[in-house]
Amino acid sequence: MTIRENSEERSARPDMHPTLWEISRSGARGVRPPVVSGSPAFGIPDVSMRETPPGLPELSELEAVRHFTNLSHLSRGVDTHFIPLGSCTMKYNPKVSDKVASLPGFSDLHPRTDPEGMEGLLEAMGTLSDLLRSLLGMDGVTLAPAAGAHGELTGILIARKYFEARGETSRKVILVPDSAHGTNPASASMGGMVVRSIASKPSGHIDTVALEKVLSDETAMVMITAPSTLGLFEEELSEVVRLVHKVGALVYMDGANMNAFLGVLKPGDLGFDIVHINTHKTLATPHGGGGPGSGPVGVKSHLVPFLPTPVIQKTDRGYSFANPDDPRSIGPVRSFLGSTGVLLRALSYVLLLGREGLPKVALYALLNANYLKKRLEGVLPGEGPGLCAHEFVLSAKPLSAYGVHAGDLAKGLLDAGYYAPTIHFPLIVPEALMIEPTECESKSMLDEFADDFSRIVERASSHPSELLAAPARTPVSRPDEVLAARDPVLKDTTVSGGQFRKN
Amino acid sequence: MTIRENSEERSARPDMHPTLWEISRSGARGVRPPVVSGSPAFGIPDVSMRETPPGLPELSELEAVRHFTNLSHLSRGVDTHFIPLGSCTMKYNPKVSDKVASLPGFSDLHPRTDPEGMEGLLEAMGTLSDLLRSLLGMDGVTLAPAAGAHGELTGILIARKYFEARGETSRKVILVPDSAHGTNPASASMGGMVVRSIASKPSGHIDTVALEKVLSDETAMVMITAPSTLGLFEEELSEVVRLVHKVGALVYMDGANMNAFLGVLKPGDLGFDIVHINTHKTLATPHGGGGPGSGPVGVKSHLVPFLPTPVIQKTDRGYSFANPDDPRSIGPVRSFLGSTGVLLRALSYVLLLGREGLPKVALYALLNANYLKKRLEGVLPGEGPGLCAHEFVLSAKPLSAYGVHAGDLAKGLLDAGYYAPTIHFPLIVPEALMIEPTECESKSMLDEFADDFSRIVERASSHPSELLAAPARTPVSRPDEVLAARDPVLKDTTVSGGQFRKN
Amino acid sequence: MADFIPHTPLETKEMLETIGVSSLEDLLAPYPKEHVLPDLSDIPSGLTESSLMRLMKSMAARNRAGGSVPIFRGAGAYDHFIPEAVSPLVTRGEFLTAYTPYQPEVSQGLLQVIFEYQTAMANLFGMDISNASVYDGATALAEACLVAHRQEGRTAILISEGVDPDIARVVKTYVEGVGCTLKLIPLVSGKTRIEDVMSQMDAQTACFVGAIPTFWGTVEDFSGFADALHQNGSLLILHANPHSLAVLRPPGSWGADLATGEGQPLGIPLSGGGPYLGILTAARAFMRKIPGRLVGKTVDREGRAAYVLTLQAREQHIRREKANSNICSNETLLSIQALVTLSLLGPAGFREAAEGSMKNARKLRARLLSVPGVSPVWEDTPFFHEFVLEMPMESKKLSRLILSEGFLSGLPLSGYSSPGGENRMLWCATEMRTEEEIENLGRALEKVLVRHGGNKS
Amino acid sequence: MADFIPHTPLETKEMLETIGVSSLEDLLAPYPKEHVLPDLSDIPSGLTESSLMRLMKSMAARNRAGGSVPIFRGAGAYDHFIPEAVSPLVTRGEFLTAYTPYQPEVSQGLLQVIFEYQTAMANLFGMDISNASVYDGATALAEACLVAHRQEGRTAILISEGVDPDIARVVKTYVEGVGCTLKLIPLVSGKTRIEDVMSQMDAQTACFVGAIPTFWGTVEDFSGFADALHQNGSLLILHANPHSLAVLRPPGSWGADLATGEGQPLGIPLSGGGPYLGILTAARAFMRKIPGRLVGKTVDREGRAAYVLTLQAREQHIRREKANSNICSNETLLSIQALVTLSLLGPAGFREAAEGSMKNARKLRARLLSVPGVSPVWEDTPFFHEFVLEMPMESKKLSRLILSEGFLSGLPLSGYSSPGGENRMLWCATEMRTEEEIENLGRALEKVLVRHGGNKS
Ligand SMILES: Cc1ncc(COP(=O)(O)O)c(C=O)c1O
Ligand SMILES: Cc1ncc(COP(=O)(O)O)c(C=O)c1O
Repeated sequence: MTIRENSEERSARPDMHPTLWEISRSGARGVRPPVVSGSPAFGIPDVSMRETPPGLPELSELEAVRHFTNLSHLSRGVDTHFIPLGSCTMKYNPKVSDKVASLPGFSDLHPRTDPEGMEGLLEAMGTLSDLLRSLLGMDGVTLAPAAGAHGELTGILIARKYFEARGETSRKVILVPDSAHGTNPASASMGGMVVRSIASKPSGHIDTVALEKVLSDETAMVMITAPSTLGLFEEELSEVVRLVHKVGALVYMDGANMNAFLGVLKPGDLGFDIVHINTHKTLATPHGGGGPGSGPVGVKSHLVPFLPTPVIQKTDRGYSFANPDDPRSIGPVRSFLGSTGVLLRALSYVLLLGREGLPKVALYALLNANYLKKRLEGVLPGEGPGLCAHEFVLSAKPLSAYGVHAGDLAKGLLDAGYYAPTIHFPLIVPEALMIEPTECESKSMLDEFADDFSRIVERASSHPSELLAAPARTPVSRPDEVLAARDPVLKDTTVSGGQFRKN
Repeated sequence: MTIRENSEERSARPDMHPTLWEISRSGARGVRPPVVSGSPAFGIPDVSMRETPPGLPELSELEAVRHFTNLSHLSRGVDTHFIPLGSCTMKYNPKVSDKVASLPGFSDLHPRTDPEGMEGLLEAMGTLSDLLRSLLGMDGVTLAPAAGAHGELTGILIARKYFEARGETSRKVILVPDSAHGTNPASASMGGMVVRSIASKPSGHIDTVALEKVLSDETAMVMITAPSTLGLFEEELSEVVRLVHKVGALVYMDGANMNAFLGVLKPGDLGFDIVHINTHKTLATPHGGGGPGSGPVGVKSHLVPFLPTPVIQKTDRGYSFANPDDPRSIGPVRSFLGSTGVLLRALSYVLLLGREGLPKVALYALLNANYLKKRLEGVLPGEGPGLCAHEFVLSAKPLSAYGVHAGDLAKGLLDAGYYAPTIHFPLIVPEALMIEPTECESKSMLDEFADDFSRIVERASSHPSELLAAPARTPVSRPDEVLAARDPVLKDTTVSGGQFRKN
Repeated sequence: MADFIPHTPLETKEMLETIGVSSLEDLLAPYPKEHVLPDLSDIPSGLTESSLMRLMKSMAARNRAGGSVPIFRGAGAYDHFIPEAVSPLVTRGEFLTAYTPYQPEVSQGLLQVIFEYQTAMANLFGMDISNASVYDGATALAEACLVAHRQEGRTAILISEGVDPDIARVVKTYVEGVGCTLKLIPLVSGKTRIEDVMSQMDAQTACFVGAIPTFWGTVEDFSGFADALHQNGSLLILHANPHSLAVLRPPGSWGADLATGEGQPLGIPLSGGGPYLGILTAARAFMRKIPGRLVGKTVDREGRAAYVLTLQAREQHIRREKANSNICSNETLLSIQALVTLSLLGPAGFREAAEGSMKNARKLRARLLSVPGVSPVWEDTPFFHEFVLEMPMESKKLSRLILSEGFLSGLPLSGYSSPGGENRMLWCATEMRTEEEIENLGRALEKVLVRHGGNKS
Repeated sequence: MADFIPHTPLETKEMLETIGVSSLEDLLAPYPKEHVLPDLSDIPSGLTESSLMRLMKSMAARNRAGGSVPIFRGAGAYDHFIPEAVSPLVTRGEFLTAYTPYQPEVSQGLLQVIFEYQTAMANLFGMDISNASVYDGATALAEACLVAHRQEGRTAILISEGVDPDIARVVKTYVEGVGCTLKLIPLVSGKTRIEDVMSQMDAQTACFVGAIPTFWGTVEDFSGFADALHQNGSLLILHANPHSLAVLRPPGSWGADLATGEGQPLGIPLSGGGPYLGILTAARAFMRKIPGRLVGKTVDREGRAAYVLTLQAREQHIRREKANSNICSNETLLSIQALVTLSLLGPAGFREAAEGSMKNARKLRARLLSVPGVSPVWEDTPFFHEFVLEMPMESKKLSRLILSEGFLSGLPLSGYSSPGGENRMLWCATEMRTEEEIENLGRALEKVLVRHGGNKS
């Protein structure tokens, strides 16, 4: 891209940015908390009191501000760079949503306030539930899950409880396509279920013939990512759903890729029984460098009683909490109502777009993905010949001949001023590069990216060593991950915390 | 300094960061304003309507956010670097003060609200006036001036009006030491006064003998920077004041360096008649890359009637506006009450520090300056042998032999991860480097700076070409200022604004 | 009225041409025709920024939040001091809009900050290591119990009544799935007795879970617990309020194997319940067994120190159904927020805040006990900054009445089993409360009791 | 309670030793002993952050500001839409805490942004160049008049009554110092007549100043003004509300030599009056004569494009008493704020906002005129988004009464000479007002008039 690469600099010196503990100076003071008068005789026996200070850094306010400001320069976000990370939907996060979440009344609301004192929050959350119910085409929604994987676990537990309630306790098998995200099988086993992987066809689609063979009365659920992690819509989805339902099992949609459907296709209409949506992808809540997220789950009517507590219900006097002790519920999956600060952002996004804007999200996400796919198709082989959905997967396999791998291309792209695509996922594609531009990037940006990408692939064959030396313009290059894992250094030991574990 | 230099990068490519107009795409839309229904028939004759759009860039919201976020990385502030700019007092700007200024009730208050609707603001501004009166040791204060220079102009006009009221209309001469900041003489001539420069002694102090010679009944005022721009306290200040007052003239204190006095010395006690203070220096309001500032002016009782309007007065029912039509006033020097958003920050700072914290500011500012002076004294010759105040001046003169100038040292410091000291000021010191560490920098930072500074000076003699090539680690190096001034390019012409000046 | 789509009509046209379709709708071809472009009439029309702000401000104004009512409630979420510098730093776009730092070269800042967070939490909890966060305190504890369960497949989790019952319910949701059961160890005078733990311990005991301080505010003495448990091959898990660890003995020092906590008190706004921060720390022996991200320090290929995500082989994207957990996105931004807060406060400020909370809680308790009809539940049991009192009125009703006087009272404990109870309330005061607020609350309580009776003592 | 001093006691000691003094107070030796360490007992004790916030929030709450009262007042400061993205960008520490960009190598970002601001202002005003800002609109106009005066030393400044009288007073303060006088050109039906200007013009006429729109909201036709003035060797200066230039003919297009404006309407909060933004633009002929910073584009020594402060020879730090102005610190951050706002809105959004203001102003006018006793001052004079009405009550009293109903009314014009007047008000509606607010204001006015009488029409 043509913006001058400015946010990072290859240091001329080998020293790292010092840690907080390295700049800590014993006795230095930062911000003072409120002063409270009174005696420090608290009546707590010595045995239960801390003996040594907790090993926190001692800094002036300015030192702390500088530390974090300068470190921020060493990270790329959507606000600074194009992040074509497939399956991550790194779209623009509206600043107005941040503002909404920080409004007094929301940000300083105690989660255990009596219901009459949180009418505004209940209305906000109730409204979001209603909107999501409609967009997902489902009958009930829980806002509790804190992320996509948490939503999956919630869905698994709902399915489990559902079958228990029906007395079908032997349904313990969850089928997961081999192209699925790792959270799918992991969530299933966390929920105490048995995971079976189902192989995809070479096209990346589910093999319905093979599927039918493994479906049985032990099958509790089939988890399907739609569009698939290859960015493809299951060509035989309705057949898959029919087959699964035929054996009495449920169909779960991993909705992490819901950006491709937003406003143009409702998972409920496709026959899914359960679906989760990642607000930190599709609904533009910021990803925060790894969270917080939020993973609301929608279910069809037969599963509504099993939703986790607390449940918000609409009454003639507005929204309120439903009875928290319904024994059919799977119980709470986290503390309190949900990540309301995230959910308020999601609500803001949906309200801003409205019925006119929401379908445009999917349409332009498809436009951008298909355009970029077209531009890159001749450069590296892609998965799936026709139209893709919101993302597409290329394989860097042809470059193996030059000793260049998907990861090397990724590093080249870092040097060119981008974040990298998702690499080595889905696992079923060798040397996978998964590219998701989202609807928020302009044609100019996509053109620049395509040009840079093509140039890098070309250099990969003409001057492979150049790419193997990438990234050359970043503060560090290819940290040694093996060393990191061999004898892990997981904390700074400049200053010890004192009073550590004794045995 | 040991922090890894990370905020800028020498680009591998010669292209600039594109301007807003270079990334503008015709038809692109950003944020939408409120929708207002109604007819666009406004009844304004065509001749008074704009014909062509105003030539603003067309971008998506994300493009704008990225543009400014990435450009911010190309600027150093107190939040990222040590800025030892002499006479600029680049101390930490408390974040809490920003928050105060942005509180609803202040930030959304219309400046022409009826007085009964701005009691809170009046109290805040009245309180600040009182506090400044005390800290300055003066009898009256105006908060109106928008910067230090504006305060100076205000002071000049007050002096002028004062002498007019006394019938001494021939007092038109303002005496300004040759070490003064350029704003002093410029303000005097903007106020319609005649400026005479007075030479300093080689020690940098005012030559009282020479002064006495030029003082006359034409002298209106003498402007003195205290501490002087050399960081020195006038050794004969009381004598100077006595001499000036003897001829019936006034003494003005340029209080830009008030950080050296804060809480430990009141200008009023020293005999000054008028003083301005730069809140964007001494009172920790952020400098904003070149403003906004604020330059309250304090005066002794005989000058109070001449203060600019509006004036806040204390009554038994709180603070209110005084009669705006007092004919003795010099009139308003700007619109409305003052830069209240800046003044609220200044008030916050004073209230946070209080009577305990305020004197510490000056004491530690002196400590830091004297410590650093001591550490650098052997490296380059300094002005003034003994204790300095809040800053000190070194001369790079000895390096001229190697073809190295003050500006080259400055560039070397940029490479080392600092902002540069003030150079070539005061004009009376050849190859001046004026260093002001402020009280906010830690001993570790000063030590690192001293080490780096010494190293650079050493290299200046051992390897001068190295320094002449500096800065080598910044995005650009030594832009051609002569070229810039020869045929100035003062705007981007990628997209013309249309409908330009016709004749 | 907003869609954040940058395309001009001309660009859209050109792109469609390149793709070889004639309209945006043509891109929906792979989707089932009968379902595409569904009716969205139940979704309102899009709003502009300013109308959204109006709407959301009006909703926010219908909450009785800290800005308008002094908060005397804790019970897992606390109104602590948050330095104003925290928000401008944490909301910097580079942190806020980054993804999980998969590419270390362009994420060194984020990685270092997480590494520093891990250090701060390990130090604070007195444990060897910390992960990079999980969802919240409750799920942190649940995950820790799952680690204990996975050790040898033991299925019994002993959990003190001192643990927040709501958190215990979340643990139950999590562990029941894999066949574990929770056994409650009762509190006696606000304390868990080691003999009660030992009498419940058997070969199926995976772990015992205690709390610092307890949900009811009391401070326990866990001396001997670790030894007793370890002799049985069971683990000690302590769930701690990190704010209390400024002054209270940390889990590591009690010999805990795993220690968890809710990070909200470390500079995270109350925000109606989230997003919060799940803290998960452990002895080094559990390094490869705990869930969640871990950042490690290493060197790059030119020998420069560098940070990376490490021990990923534990995680779902590699181990899939055999992973330590399904967690993927966690709460990084909140961990940054906690770190920034602690860095700004430093150990001294942090301790002062905790002591301020304790002082205020004692003032609050004395003031409330001066109100006729209010009585203590325990006399001498040591407590941190929360305590249970017997009130002279049904607690939910009392809470509503006090709220209408403009205060968020202690948590009504009706519906909670002992030490909860119909007329009991769990009161809290943090360092943010002032003497004036405490006095005004006292008066409001007196007024309410006089006006509405209450079952006099 | 805060001092932002990082020193530990040990460090202070070491530093004092290095300096060779034994205490901090010793450093005050050069100061006159009798005055050092004065009594500060009239300064209160320092506050902590949280007590400061409490105090300042309570002060803020005593203002009747936009968040609590819909604003129908303009008169130089306007309640316009500010996109939420503006604040997080402008308050980034790199911009907020930077100094004037003296060192271009480490200020390219700031310099480019200022260069872009200059471009946007030049384009918006239709002028060749813009400086980097002056203090506010009033001082911008004053400085422009001084430029005109310096041209040939002429001392008469003709100023239309259409210019805000308060701004004219600031101009007077500025220009009287150098011996100039202001001559008012009256408005007739809200317009300045060219014949009135010509009849006042003589060899001492430095310039004529007109307003777009006028203070009274009217839109003028300046055809022929530039020619007439230029023939007399005088300059045309137009002072414009930049928001209006989204739709109104810009100063450059009327042939203005210099054009100024108050930048507040471009995304700068009302903030009780400042900091605001003085816009100063000019024809290229005045490039070396205008005051203030200028950023220019050049190349660095390796040929890379680069930005620098340029034409500094005009400025006080070089020319001292012969400088074009004394201005040094200006309003850079506000200029960034205006640029960011305009970039986010784009030309279309900017125009929509202006048209929204005009639509609302017309709705407001109609609603107010429907109230018995309210009458227009001019019938057909074209106006932008402000207008004068004759109200049936003394305007200051009426304003207070309406404020107590929860609205900031039009500006009371009692005390202003015509078109001001005792019962007159200058009303304004921006795009931020809603139909509901306009209707509610109308009702409040009716209620107030019924209750308090007012001199019926
Ligand atoms: C397809 C898919 N499923 C599930 C997840 C898990 O979501 P989360 O990270 O919010 O737990 C992701 C996230 O990367 C994903 O891409
Ligand atoms: C000594 C001195 N006087 C006056 C000024 C002018 O202040 P301002 O820039 O606020 O107009 C400065 C600022 O640099 C200064 O250093």
